[in-house]
Amino acid sequence: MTDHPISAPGAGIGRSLRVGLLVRRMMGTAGPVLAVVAGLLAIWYLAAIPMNAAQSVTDAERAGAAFDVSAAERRDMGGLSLVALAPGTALAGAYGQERPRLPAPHQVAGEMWASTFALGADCGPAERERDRLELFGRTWAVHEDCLAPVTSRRSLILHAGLTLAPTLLGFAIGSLLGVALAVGIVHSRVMDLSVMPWAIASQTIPILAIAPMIIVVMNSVGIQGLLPKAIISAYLSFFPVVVGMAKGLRAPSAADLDLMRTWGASGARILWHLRLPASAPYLFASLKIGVAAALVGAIVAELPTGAVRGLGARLLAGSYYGQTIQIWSALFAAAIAAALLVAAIGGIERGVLGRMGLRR
Amino acid sequence: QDLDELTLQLQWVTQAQFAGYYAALANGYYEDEGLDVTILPGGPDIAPPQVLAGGGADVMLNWMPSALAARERGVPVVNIAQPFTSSGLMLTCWADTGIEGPQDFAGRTIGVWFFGNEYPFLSWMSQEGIPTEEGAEGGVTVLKQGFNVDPLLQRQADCISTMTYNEYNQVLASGVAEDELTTFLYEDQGVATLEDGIYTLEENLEDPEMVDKLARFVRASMRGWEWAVENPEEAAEIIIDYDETGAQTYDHQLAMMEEIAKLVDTSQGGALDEAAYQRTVDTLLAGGSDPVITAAPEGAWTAQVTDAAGEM
Amino acid sequence: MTTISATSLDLTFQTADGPVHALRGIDLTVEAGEFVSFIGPSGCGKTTFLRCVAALETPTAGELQVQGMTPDEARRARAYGYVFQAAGLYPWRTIGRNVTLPLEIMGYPKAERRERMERVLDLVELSGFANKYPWQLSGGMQQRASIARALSFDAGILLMDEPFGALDEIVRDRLNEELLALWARTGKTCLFVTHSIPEAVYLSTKIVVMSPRPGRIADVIDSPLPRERPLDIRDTPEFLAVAHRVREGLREGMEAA
Amino acid sequence: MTTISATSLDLTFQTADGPVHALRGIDLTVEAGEFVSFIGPSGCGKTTFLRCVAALETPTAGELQVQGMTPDEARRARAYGYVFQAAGLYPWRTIGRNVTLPLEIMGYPKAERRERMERVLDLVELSGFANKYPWQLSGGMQQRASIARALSFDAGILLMDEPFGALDEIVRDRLNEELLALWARTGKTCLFVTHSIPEAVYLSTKIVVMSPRPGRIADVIDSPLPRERPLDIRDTPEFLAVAHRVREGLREGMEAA
Amino acid sequence: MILGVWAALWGANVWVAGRSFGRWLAPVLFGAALLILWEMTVRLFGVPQVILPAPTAIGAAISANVPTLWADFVQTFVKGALSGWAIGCAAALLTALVIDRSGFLRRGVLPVGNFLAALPIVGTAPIFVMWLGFGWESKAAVVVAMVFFPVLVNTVAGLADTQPMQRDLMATYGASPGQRLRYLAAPSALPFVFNGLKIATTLALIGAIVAEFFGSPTVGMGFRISTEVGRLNLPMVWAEIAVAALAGSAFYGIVALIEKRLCFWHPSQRGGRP
Ligand SMILES: Nc1ncnc2c1ncn2[C@@H]1O[C@H](COP(=O)(O)OP(=O)(O)OP(=O)(O)O)[C@@H](O)[C@H]1O
Ligand SMILES: Nc1ncnc2c1ncn2[C@@H]1O[C@H](COP(=O)(O)OP(=O)(O)OP(=O)(O)O)[C@@H](O)[C@H]1O
Ligand SMILES: Cc1ncc(C[n+]2csc(CCO)c2C)c(N)n1
Ligand SMILES: [Mg+2]
Ligand SMILES: [Mg+2]
Repeated sequence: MTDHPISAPGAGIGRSLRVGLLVRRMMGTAGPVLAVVAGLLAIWYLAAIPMNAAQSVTDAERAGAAFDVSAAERRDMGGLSLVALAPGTALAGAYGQERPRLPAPHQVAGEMWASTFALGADCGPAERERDRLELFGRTWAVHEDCLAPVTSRRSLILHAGLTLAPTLLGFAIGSLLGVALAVGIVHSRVMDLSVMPWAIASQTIPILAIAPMIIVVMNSVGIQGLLPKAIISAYLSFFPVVVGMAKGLRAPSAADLDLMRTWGASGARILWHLRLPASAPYLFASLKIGVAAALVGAIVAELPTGAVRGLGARLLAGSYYGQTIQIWSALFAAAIAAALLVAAIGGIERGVLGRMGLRR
Repeated sequence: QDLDELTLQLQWVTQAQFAGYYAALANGYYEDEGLDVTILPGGPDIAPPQVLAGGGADVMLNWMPSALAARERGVPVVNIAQPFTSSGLMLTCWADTGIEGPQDFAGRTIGVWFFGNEYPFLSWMSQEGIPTEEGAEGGVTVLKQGFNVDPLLQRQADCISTMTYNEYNQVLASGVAEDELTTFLYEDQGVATLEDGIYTLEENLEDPEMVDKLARFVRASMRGWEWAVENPEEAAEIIIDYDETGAQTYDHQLAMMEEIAKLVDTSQGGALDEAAYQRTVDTLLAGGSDPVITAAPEGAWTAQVTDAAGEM
Repeated sequence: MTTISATSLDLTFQTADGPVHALRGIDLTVEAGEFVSFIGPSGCGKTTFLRCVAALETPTAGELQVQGMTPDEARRARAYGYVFQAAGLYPWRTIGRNVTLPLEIMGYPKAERRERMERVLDLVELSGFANKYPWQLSGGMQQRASIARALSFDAGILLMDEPFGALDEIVRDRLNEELLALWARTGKTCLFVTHSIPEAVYLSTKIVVMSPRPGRIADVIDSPLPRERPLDIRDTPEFLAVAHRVREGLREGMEAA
Repeated sequence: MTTISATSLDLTFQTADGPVHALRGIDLTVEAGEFVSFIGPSGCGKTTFLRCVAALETPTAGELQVQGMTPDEARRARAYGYVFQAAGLYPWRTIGRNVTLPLEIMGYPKAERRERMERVLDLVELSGFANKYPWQLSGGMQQRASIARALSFDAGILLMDEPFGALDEIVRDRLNEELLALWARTGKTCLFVTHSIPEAVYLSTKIVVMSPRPGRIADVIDSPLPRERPLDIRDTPEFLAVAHRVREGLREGMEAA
Repeated sequence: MILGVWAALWGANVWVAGRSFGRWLAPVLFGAALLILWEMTVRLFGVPQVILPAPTAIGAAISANVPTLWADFVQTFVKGALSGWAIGCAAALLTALVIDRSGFLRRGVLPVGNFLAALPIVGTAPIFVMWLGFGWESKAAVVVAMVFFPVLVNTVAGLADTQPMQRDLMATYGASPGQRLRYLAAPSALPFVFNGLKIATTLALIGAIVAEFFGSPTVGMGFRISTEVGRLNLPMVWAEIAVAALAGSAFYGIVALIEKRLCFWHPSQRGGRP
């Protein structure tokens, strides 16, 4: 190669600069996010001690330990005073309970791992068990149902996948409806004046209250299965799209619109050649909100449909039996699914805007 | 051959409470009767009478107070069979609160299921003369209980509603000893009402073909119950197989099946005991100033279907 | 041949604070092939007049004819190319596709669109940039692209509202030279709004000096300069004389208002 | 007395595409009370130099002293009034309260704020507009308000970055006259960036011609014009001579780059 | 027939929208049209009341149950939603101020915040009921959790939305960080903050109502809805829904009105002139 000494002034600056920029960009978000997550985890672990103290003390008492304060009196004590009363017991019992008030992060992570890869603590009759596995300080039964991970009923991936179908269908319906309404609002003053207030009002109606009625009404006209759930999820996702798109379709300046008119362009042409492209950034911003809303809608819709599969059903099932760890893991699975959906939209956004030349 | 389709709406999620129906399905009893039965699980946001009225199901399971109230609301549901002859409903209290009888309820916090399941409690309280309105003198504070036993375990309530076969077992399973608890079985308090019965809409009974279908359904279901009561382990396994949430555990379902067996009477082919019906109606009508139903219902049950089932 | 003729044109905007007399009693005739500059203080109605010609505003009184038609007929006959102060290119289209956009809207066949695009980009010396995006070009190049867009369809009339207002003096000088050459080559009728006296004098065959409140014409100056104009014509006495007359017209208009 | 002295000032921006040499080897001295214009093509570092003086950028090499202090000390001693090309008024404050904003920040008592506000608004001929919001004023009026804001506190140094770039020629002429009068009255040291050769020559006692890539000083011209300058001084031979020298300096700088 | 009525009402609406009073009359007329169509559909097709009650039946339920509706409104809206909204928004604003001081925190908190904001309410509500009991406190907590992140994200974006020139001006004035916040960042963040606050209003009411499905005292809009659905008293259910929609829209409207007063200077509030 060249015989410039590596110590020559400026040598290597180009590369180290580029590497430096890259590192800085990575550090730019990864570092802070990790720090914040670490902080939250620390708070979480600390909070688990007083939150679970009552159960820790009760468990210890049932195991034979004696306390100066009776159970009836303890009922009115806060978590912190219980910790003060029996710090050792509170600490020892904080992270290993079956049904903690606040499960520790590693318990939730363990449950997520187990239910993603379909291990189950006692998931069937003893004679059907094939094997036992020691993991996270707990014994997991590997049920024959559980051997094919993703298709097992305990698999969070299966449940998330089943929630995803109505989410995506509802999101598609909601986005199309939102875009259509926004186009109407932008082109017709009547639509603008009459639809917008009612769109806002529609979002103040508690969806959980009318969801059963939607289901029953659709049922009575013979529609079942995916569609009712998708409708509920569309109900939640159309609103952000309407608002964002109405803003986006109005983004072109008066000058841009005038120019179109000097060319004698029709309303449809203006929509196609000017308003729609100009609204793309707004559209994607609202699609990201809309897809998260659609997921929430699909989860909510699992209550009144009597759904037995899906993240919402899983959340409820955890709730029926006070399985807090299971609730938390389903909760995080839902948040992860939402994050993935948003990231997917973000990816499409980067691609589309990049191709449109809107991303610099 | 062609099977007749029939849809059954349960009033709660898949569990051993409904073992008879799942057993009939799994063992092919419905098919033997020429039926293709779909079982719809229930849940906290599902009102079976509404599903029936909306045409989402042909038959439903429901507690009689809820069904009679729905009838008053204009949904003409009719009891066609009553496999459960005893009530499994009870109130479970912490023993250390000192509650020994209804006389100690004043000033206490009590968790109750609503959604049409509050009627037995309300009529009990009104018979005891204990007000249940917010802030009433000498009354109880009523909470709308969620779907689990947390309010008791977290000591947010002194007593909560439990079923002998489900929630009570959950309390015990969480490490509480039986002697830490005081329980009041509604049967013992003389305020028991009929629980899981089979209902359909009045109009179905006018159609002989439909009546025949229902009779075959009841017969197969009772056959399922007979089998489930005799084979609790296998029944629990069937439940586990049909539970798609993956949340049920075998041990819990087995325990539930054993308790359920005590409530079911298969000897009468599911026929409703008129005396039990009358006791339920009386209890509901006795609700003081605010009775659950305002008048004795007419035609709220029929022996037509169970009779037809018996003849075949 | 008379391309544009305005007779006692009035335009009053009704606003919340009362009526604004944007144009009052405008009389003006523009012959085919002329280069007419409009100059005057802010708010004197230059833009409004151009917009009336392009049928983007409707006069409240008076007569306005464009190529013997009403402005709206002329608009539908696609008689205008309009260039704004800001280039107003669509960032999601390449330069080439920006230029073909009006052709697409007007339904020209694909092959012809391509051919015309190449021709006009060549005209403004931007051939080779057809596949670049607007933001990859400097401000001056963007402005030239926007002129190319206005030239792409055969509008006989080019309306330009301060097209070079945002550019620096050096770029502006060059674009002025180019614009003049273009005008000479195509023979279009140009209406040009500017704030710069030298620019107006350098470019025009006719300079319309306007004054505000209400917007009216203070002076119409027919330029004695030859059609052939090198940049240093700006140091000649004839040039300075015209510039002086424009400045005087402006000052009087200001004082009268 | 020397107000600003720069010695072999360098400023290099590190960007993703590699380093940009915005300033290279700048040597310049400005005496108290001078009016110095900076002129040069886009990107030659005029703004960057002003920002260095105002301690908004830090030079990567060289020496910069302001009133015997570092720029940052001078900033904290509130030595600067800065006027940007866009008026940059806060839309949520009235004109009056925009003008008093720096005074509020610097802790002037209320009565004095009011009095100063009235005085400077008078100076820029905006008395009577104190209670209007910025968007209710024309661009020229907004720019004057922004100058009033920079004058409201007694900063010895006025830094102006193309303050009149967006205005029309007539308003610009008037503001030029006013600025000159103001400068004469207050005796401030002014650093003024412009793209217009006549403006630079008309206003300055010293003209700094810059050239780009890397940004450096091509020429420093001490103006032979008297301090008293009526507008038509622009038609005198001395004026034209200076303007010619500036234009030459610009052209050479362009060609060298 | 239904289509005919629809067309007639739409025509009236078109006429109204062109008038000056159209701004408020058009939405009212549109709503009236929806109600009339609803009533007609229910009557013509004989929809059972337990599936969809007619608007007249709902109106009757409202007028017959004013005290109950009022008690539920106070419990859910005033105690649950409003207090939760206020606490959540205040906390989010304060957090945003803290975060804004440090680019490190800003980059760290926002992604985590977006993640946590995606936790579905049907999962969080039971947890809060378990932690904070059956009273309004747990409902307020659910609302706090729902509104916190939208307001936080908007406020942080708003605080960062100052123009470089405006920041530079503050530097040349030698302004302290506090002054910079007070005179520059806070006012220019206001339109963003209101964006968040408006989103939060609709979330607050929904959150408070839905949380009551997971345990409540025997009063409250969510309690009433879930109980009366079980009792098949659908007119009462819809009466509560109507109150919820009315209260929610009014809440939104009030916040929008305050925004109009405080952000009069923002282009979006004065018709786009720059
Ligand atoms: N849509 C409108 N509504 C109300 N008044 C208007 C409207 N458009 C323009 N005006 C007013 O009409 C007058 C003329 O405006 P116009 O834009 O034609 O001026 P101009 O000469 O182009 O000024 P500039 O040099 O600032 O561009 C001004 O007083 C302006 O405020
Ligand atoms: N923050 C920055 N980061 C990187 N490069 C910069 C930055 N600021 C300015 N530059 C570069 O420094 C050079 C000088 O910029 P500067 O703004 O000083 O030019 P200017 O003379 O003011 O130009 P103009 O007349 O266009 O305002 C330019 O090439 C510019 O791109
Ligand atoms: C919303 C709702 N809450 C409570 C019940 C009452 N209930 C009837 S059967 C059963 C199962 C017992 O394990 C329960 C809880 C219900 N049906 N729906
Ligand atoms: Mg104009
Ligand atoms: Mg600059």
